[in-house]
Amino acid sequence: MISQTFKEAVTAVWSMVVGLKVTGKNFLLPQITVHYPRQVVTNLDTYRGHIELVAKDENPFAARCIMCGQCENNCPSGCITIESVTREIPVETPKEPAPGEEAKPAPKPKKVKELTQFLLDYNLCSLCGLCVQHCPVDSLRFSRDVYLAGYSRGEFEFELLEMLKKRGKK
Amino acid sequence: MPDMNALLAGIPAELTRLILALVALMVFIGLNGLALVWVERKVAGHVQRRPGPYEVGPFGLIQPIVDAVKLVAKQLATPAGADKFLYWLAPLLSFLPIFLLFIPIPFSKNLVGLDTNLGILLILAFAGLNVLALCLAGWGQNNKWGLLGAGRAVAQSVAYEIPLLLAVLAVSFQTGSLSLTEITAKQGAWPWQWNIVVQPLAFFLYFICAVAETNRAPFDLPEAESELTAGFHTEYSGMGFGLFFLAEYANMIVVCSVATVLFLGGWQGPIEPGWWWFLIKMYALLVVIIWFRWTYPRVRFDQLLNLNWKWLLPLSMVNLLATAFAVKLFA
Amino acid sequence: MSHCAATELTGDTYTRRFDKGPTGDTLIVNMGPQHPSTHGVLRVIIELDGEYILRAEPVLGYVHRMHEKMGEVKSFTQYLPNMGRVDYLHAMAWNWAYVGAVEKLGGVEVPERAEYLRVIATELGRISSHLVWWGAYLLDLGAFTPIMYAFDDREIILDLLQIITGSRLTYCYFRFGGVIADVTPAFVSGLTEFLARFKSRLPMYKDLVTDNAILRKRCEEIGVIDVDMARRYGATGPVLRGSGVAYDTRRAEPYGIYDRFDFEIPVFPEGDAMARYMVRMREMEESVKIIEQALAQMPGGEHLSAKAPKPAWKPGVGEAYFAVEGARGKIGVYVVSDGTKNPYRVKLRAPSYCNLSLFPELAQGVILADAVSIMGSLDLVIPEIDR
Amino acid sequence: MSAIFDDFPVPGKQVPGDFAKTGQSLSIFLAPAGIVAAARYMKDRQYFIEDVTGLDLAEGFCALYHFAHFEKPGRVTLRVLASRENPAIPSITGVYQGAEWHERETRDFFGIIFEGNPNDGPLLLADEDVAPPLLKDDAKRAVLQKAWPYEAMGVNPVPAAKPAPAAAKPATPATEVTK
Repeated sequence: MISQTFKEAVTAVWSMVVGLKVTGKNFLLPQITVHYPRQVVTNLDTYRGHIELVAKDENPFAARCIMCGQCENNCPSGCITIESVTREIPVETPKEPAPGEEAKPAPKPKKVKELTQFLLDYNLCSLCGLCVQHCPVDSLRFSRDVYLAGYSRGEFEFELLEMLKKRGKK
Repeated sequence: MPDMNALLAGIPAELTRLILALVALMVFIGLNGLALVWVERKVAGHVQRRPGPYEVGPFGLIQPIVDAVKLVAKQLATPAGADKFLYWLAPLLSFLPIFLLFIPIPFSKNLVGLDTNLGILLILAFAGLNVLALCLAGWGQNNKWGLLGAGRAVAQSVAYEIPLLLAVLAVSFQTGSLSLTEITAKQGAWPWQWNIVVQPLAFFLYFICAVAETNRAPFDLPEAESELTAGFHTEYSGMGFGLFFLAEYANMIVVCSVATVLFLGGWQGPIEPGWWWFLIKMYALLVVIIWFRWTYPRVRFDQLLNLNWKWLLPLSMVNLLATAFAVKLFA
Repeated sequence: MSHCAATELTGDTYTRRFDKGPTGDTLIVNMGPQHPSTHGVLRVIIELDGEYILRAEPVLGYVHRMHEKMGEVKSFTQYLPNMGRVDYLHAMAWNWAYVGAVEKLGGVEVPERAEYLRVIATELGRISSHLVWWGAYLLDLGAFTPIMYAFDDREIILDLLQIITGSRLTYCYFRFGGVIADVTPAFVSGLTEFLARFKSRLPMYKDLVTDNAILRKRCEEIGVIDVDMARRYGATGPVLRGSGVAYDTRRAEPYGIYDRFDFEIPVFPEGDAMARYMVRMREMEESVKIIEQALAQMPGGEHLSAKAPKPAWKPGVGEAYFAVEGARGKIGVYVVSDGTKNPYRVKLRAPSYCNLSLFPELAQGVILADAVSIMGSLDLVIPEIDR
Repeated sequence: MSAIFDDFPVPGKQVPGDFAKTGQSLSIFLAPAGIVAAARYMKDRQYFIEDVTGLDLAEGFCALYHFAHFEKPGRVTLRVLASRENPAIPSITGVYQGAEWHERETRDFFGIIFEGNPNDGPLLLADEDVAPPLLKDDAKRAVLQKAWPYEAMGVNPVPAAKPAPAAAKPATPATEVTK
């Protein structure tokens, strides 16, 4: 009985020494943390950030979006708002869209729907990816913007079309 | 200024020395407390494969000072319903006796505040005040967790003081003195001349009890944050908390200093004896205590007391008896 | 009378309802909603006699989001992202439970490859969930370092899952009729590397923690649950398997392709916190085994069925109950459809909800520190409890 | 797998289900008054409680009790119907203590009163008087037969069999309970 007790005590003390050995060994191993401002993570190829519009192959300033509303309707959080105008264009010259611009009713009724605004309220987004999945023309994709930070909610209300144009200029 | 000189001459040299020692000790405790905070965080960091503090100053050395400034600058908030007097008395009572604990410790051959032949007794006596501080803190803050923490602190400290005392007593038996200077002097420079070789069990017991006395993990039950949120200092913020914090580190330094003197030959060391040996040994022990904290889970309260009454106390008794016999037989 | 007046002033209705009047020298404390060991906003009202617990009553609802109502106002597809947020530690299992229920309801076929992908993702999630539990449990017991080591490993899992799901915590990976993305070569090589590394990490965990005398003292014979108690409260998962019942939904109600894998159901008969601990540690090894087999067997093909339902899909009238084995136990989703595009009713059976419900009985008469240990050993995820 | 309980102690209709299709191998429709005896029967057969939940249907409130077994496969569902006017069902907490929370939750969500539940406080919802959130609009309520391919719960022998046309609101079970 007593020898058993002492044996247990010795095992117990030994287990503590083993614990110290483990932490001691780890003490000597190199650090594994990423020191954020100096180092950044690199595995962002598949990161799903906020969505962004994909430009047409031929025009980096225009989105592929056909304004079908799939993303807007399927968004569980209701964070996407698409605004578009229907314009009639007599000649096929791609024109910069201007909000509120209302073309005069032309005799030749070739109507073209044009995206004026693609609003994303990123505050509400739950990053499910349903919009990207169901976009029929692959006009949406995820950004790789992992270090996104701001001081107010307003900074996360994105106008994706504007962002697309900014990207196009670069 | 002849008047002044006369006045100074009237002061006994012993008192001057004591006051000087107290001032020096204040600086020593302050600096070592800060250094220890840094060491603790660095050790914790590296054990967990993180860098620890590294932003403020080289290797984060300025970090503890910045933290101290932050703590000092904070508002002193008293919780509603607290006993204001006791509430603020507690951190002071926890911190102030610490200075007295260092006075009889010989840091070097002549570097000792007051060489009294009852040095170890003085330390043990004043170390007991810390319990009172924790008790008052727990009671005064009108917080249920605090009260539980205080209860634990008292039971724990009272229990662990006994084997601690007995372990120390064994060394005193062996050297025949209670004076720390003398105990140091009786040990040699090399490790095999230290008391730890003669009294390994006493050292083991002393060290466990010391960890428990200073409420360090795995015996940090009075503050056990996963059970009692923060235990006895739940409501303390700012420098009230800061003083408890500093007192904990200062207490660690005290117990490690005493261990150094009693078991590890104090300031004696190979090649060139001096205070640096003392500091090296002391810090080695401190690092071990810190290492404990970042390795072990916390024991349960009844297990803590069981360990004390069923293991440490009998063992220290046996050790003491054996020492007494050995001293009687061989000395 | 004066006592009642005093309690009327202090505490809220829960405390007042809990406080049954003068009971002598006892202390009523609120453990939580903000308490280090309740892992989130769980509140437990405790009546203490010294450090002994006389009564305990959990107060829930601090992170209640009414997921079940959200299910009724959203379409079947739109409800998917909610599933990543019920239990954020094993989001994959909830994904599967809901998707599985709806697939059962609508008779949706899942491609072979997608089944394998589901298994891999879910088992990775199980490992990562157990790792977090392991670290957090030791945090409860006062050891700070294990959680860092656990997170070191979990980080790799999150990196891997990020490759296939794009997110790191609240996955929305499953779709009706498959999964959203296929694995990449980087994922496969990373996974193989991780499995090898993880197998070498487990002995370290054992040395550091499992064998530690203090941990054993804190876990052994603490919070013993017997089979009858598990039955009365509906405890499942490691809590049940720690009581000696080899009940695992993967085997009891085989779903997906789990019947193709060779794995053990770890069972420990002691019923105490240590048994639950050991079950989870062993389950991680078993999950590794399952992932290895799944990787080896995975066929080619599509990851999302070409006939996968469109967003406005209506599964038709009916009901379905689908259960999967989550890291915490049996996750059940009961879906009723009245033929519209929104579910008529979605009931989420959260395993930690049932596991926590036995806590009041378990905590009676134990010391406060043990209550913390018991609560930790139940592996609670508060958002799952509150839903 | 969908064996019927031969010695089921309370009158009720047992409908075997297709486990592969609905996840329910047996549904037992019974009157609220019989639920405690039924639960005790399940307990004696060593079934464990999975959950208790509710449904707001045109006929009234349906409470569902899901049971499963540690050794046997399948899931047994007890279904009782309470009227909207007096939504009272006896509590089974005396048999399955774990049902306490499920019942409280169901009361929070639907307003079904489980008589005999030891704790009458809300569980998940705030302590205010909020309308039960899972109640449906009158227009949206599903009719039992339409929603389920089973016979209506009106087959319950206890409430004097109303073969439940859609509008029928079986008030009888409620009166049964209050007795």
